Amino acid sequence: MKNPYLPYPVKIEKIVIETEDKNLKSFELLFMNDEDKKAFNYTPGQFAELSIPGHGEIPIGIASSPTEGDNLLFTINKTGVVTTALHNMSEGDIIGVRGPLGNHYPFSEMEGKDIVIIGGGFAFTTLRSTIAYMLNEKNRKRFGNITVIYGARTPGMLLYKDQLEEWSKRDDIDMNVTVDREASGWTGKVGFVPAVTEEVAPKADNGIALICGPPIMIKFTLPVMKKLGFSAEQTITSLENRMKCGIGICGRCNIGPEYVCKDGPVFKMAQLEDMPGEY
Amino acid sequence: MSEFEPKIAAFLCNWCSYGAADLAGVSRMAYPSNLRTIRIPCTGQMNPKFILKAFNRGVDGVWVSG
Amino acid sequence: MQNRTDKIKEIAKRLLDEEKVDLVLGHRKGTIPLKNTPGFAYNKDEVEELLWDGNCRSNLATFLPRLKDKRIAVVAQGCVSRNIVGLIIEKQIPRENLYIIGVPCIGMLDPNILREKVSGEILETKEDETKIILKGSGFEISVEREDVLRNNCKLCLHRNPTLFDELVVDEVREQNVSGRYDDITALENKTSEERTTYFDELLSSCIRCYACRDACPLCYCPVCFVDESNPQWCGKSTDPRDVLNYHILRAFHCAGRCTECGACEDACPMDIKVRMLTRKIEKDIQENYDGYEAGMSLDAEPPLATFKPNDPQSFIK
Amino acid sequence: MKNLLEYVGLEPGRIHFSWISSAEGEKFARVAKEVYESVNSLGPVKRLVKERVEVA
Amino acid sequence: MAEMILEKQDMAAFTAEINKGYELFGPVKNGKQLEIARVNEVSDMVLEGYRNTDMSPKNLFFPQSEEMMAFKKYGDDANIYKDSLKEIAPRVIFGIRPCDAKAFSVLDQIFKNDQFIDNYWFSKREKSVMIGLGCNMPCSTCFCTSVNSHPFGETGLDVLATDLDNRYLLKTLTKKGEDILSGVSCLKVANDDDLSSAKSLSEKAVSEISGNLELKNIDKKSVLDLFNADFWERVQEPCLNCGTCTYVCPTCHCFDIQDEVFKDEGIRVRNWDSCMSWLFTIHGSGHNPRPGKKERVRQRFMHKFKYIPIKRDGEIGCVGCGRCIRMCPVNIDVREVVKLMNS
Repeated sequence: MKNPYLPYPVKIEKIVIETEDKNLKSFELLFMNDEDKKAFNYTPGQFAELSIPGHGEIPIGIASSPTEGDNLLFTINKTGVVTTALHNMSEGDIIGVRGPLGNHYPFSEMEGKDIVIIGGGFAFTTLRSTIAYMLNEKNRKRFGNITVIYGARTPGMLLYKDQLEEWSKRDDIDMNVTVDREASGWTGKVGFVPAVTEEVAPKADNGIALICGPPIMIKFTLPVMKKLGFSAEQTITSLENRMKCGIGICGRCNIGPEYVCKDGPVFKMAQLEDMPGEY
Repeated sequence: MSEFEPKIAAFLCNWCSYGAADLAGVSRMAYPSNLRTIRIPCTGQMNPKFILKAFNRGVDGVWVSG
Repeated sequence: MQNRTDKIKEIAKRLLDEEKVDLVLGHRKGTIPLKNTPGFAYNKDEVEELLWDGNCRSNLATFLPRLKDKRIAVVAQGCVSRNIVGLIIEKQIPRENLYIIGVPCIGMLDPNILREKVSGEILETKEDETKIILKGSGFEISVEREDVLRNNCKLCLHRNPTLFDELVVDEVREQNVSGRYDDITALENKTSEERTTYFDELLSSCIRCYACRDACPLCYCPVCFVDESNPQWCGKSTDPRDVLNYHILRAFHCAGRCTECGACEDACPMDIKVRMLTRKIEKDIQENYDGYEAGMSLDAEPPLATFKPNDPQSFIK
Repeated sequence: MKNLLEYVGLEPGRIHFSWISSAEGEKFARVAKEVYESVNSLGPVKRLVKERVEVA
Repeated sequence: MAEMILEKQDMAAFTAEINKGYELFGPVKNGKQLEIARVNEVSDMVLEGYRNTDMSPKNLFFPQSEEMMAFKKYGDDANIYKDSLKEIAPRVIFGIRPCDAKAFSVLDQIFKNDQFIDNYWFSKREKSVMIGLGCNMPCSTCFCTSVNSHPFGETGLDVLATDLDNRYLLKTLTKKGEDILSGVSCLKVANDDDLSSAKSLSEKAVSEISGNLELKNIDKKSVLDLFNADFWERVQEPCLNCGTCTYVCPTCHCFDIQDEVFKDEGIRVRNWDSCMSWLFTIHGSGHNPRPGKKERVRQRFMHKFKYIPIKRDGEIGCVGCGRCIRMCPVNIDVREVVKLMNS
């Protein structure tokens, strides 16, 4: 029987420094074994545990979309022991990946709906995956209008700049990239995510909103969503908590009876209302 | 088996013994090469946990010098 | 015992009535024999539950740093009062918010010794100044208090509080203890290998629950070194070296501060005699620093926190 | 620290403390040699060293 | 199902017969502590006057520290994790208490879910035959009957033994249990007297269990009602936040995964962890969802009495063994907390 704790070996194919403070790097990972590649069937919103031998494991949202090819993309903020070790690695090094873990965004429920995607800072990773997935030619017609609101502190702190550029040229998606303050050379929107959301978000009638960002952004965006008419059933977010096993056993990440790692990380606001606020 | 060569972790104060080690070096004085020198800002910074960690990691001796 | 209990209640009620304190911290009867629980009394009803007997083994000083912003009356015997002195010197608690109800103590019972006296489960106990009565299904025996005291209480030199605002009874006579460190000296005189074996065995049952640390009033660091992860000083597994590391460093952190309250050993679910480490250090401190004992007065300078030109330095080349 | 480590079974002579001023290069070399000889004479360390975690 | 009699004098012969191909585990002394461990001499087993082991026997299947996998730092397969799961020899575990056996069946449900199975737990579980020993004299801290368990409970056991003074009544409960007893020559078929005295022992034991807890209201109340209740503030006051209760508990199963490196190799180890620890939930960012004692104490009781029942069809995450009551340094009594939760 397969051991759910055992990571697949992967090679770091490419490392991209995403932001000007150099604390965010994207890692493109290549599976070393074909059977692992086949076994790793994921949907946007899920995460994986990355193993840095000798340092430990970290749960990270998958930033690539299965529609983009076989390689996996992870964008990692340098915060603790494991992420620092990972940041010190180079292309060609071997690490482990375990997953896919957790649930994903409810695409079947989202079909035929207008989708609003609201992201802030480096929590944009699984949203990037979601956008890439929905924009894929096979999937695009399943969904209504797509509106994206993505904010960062400064232009230099935006992730996936080339990708954003590319998307903003398309006419089947409404891209709203914003930064907190005026900056030289920035011609896009200026302002905080909640304010921009109020300005550009479509009607709630047939909408579903995916919100992912720092707690402070979520805190101020939720009232805006309510004002716009999005119910708790229509608002979806992704949580994070400290995790170890990632498979609903080790008991670390639970919020009330729910395990963030297995029953989450994607939750509807309606679910969260019945759960203790331990996140 | 090769002859035993001890590993010694030497915690040296930046201002005192580290300077002395430097001086010993430039004066071409011979001293054992088994030291693994760790420069610390001051021996006031020395913490017992450094010593334990050093032993855990397999050093044969520890030398703390101010 | 009863007179101490009554007096504690009386003082507690008065202090709460006069609104001098927000809370009286004492001991309360536990749900099982031979076990008391810290009692947090905010009102008269809760004061009624406070008591003093031979099972007040937890060290109440442990709770004080976390209750810094409250005005507290705390029940303290000799060792606990010395810990309070230590915490005041180390600026963990403000003296002005504390009202110390001093209890001259005649020692706490060792539940392990008591359990060995009988064959079944002890269901009820009664005690007075000299005798303890143990009852269970099919037995009832009486033992001398002196025989069943905890080791640290047998060796105690300071049964009377060193700092207090009020005493509940007259001071008791201090014990005459000889050979306080005989067991430590005996161990010191053994070979390195024998000591290695001794400590390996002593710590082999440690489950790393850290109850010894958490029960100890000296361990108030916001992040304990065993919990630090960046860098990680101490492995988390039950590897004997990591366990030893933890115990060595914890003992070392208590150097010159330990008052021999015995809370660590009382808290240990595996009955490990962790004081074999801390007492060695206290012995060295007493030998090297003119018989210094922690927490005897608010003005004493802790030897390891002050530098004097005549500090012992024979170990330095 | 030295006392305690020796108490738990580390051989004396594995831990050394010294005071050397930055002007005392010669003393440094001498003490370094003493430390080396003391540790060398004791042979490889057995106590405390963690080769591999002993776990189930 | 069969009911058989084993004379105590035949114990050595019995264990010798079932020993073939099995390792025998039972209650033995390790220093002062009584634990379920490998039995070298049958006479070492402490079966008379035995109430329960000091620590829960969960470490038989879930050691406090367990190597999960290993990797090398250099070479062709450098940095690739290899499973270190060890096959254990089949075991017979004799004399385990029904509450602890029940705890194993609770943990069986935890260590697997609809997607994943924990091999480290199940590989050892599957190789073990459990011969339980009913409790003739429950402790004053026992409350198994309040939490779906029983002094002569059968859940999680392959064979239940009842101590009838000079003989054991062995009742097979599973195929595994039947297999191990079939063909053992020193067993006799039990007669009606044996069965009725076993029954009266069981009734007597139940009557001796003093604490009877009600849990109905806990079931009725919502998670948030319980979570936001006022009493947690008082429950947490004396708590030291040590991990004793979680480590002695037979159903506490939270663990931590760590990598440890030595020279040119490394291993991944899992260690017991405790929700009482401040570190347990802290995020990399420094944010801690359970920053205080209150949150952590509440988590432990809520997990056992509310969260597990919700997720596992009403199964309670406590078997009433009373270890945490006996071992808690400050006497936080789970029975008192349950009463508050149920009020």
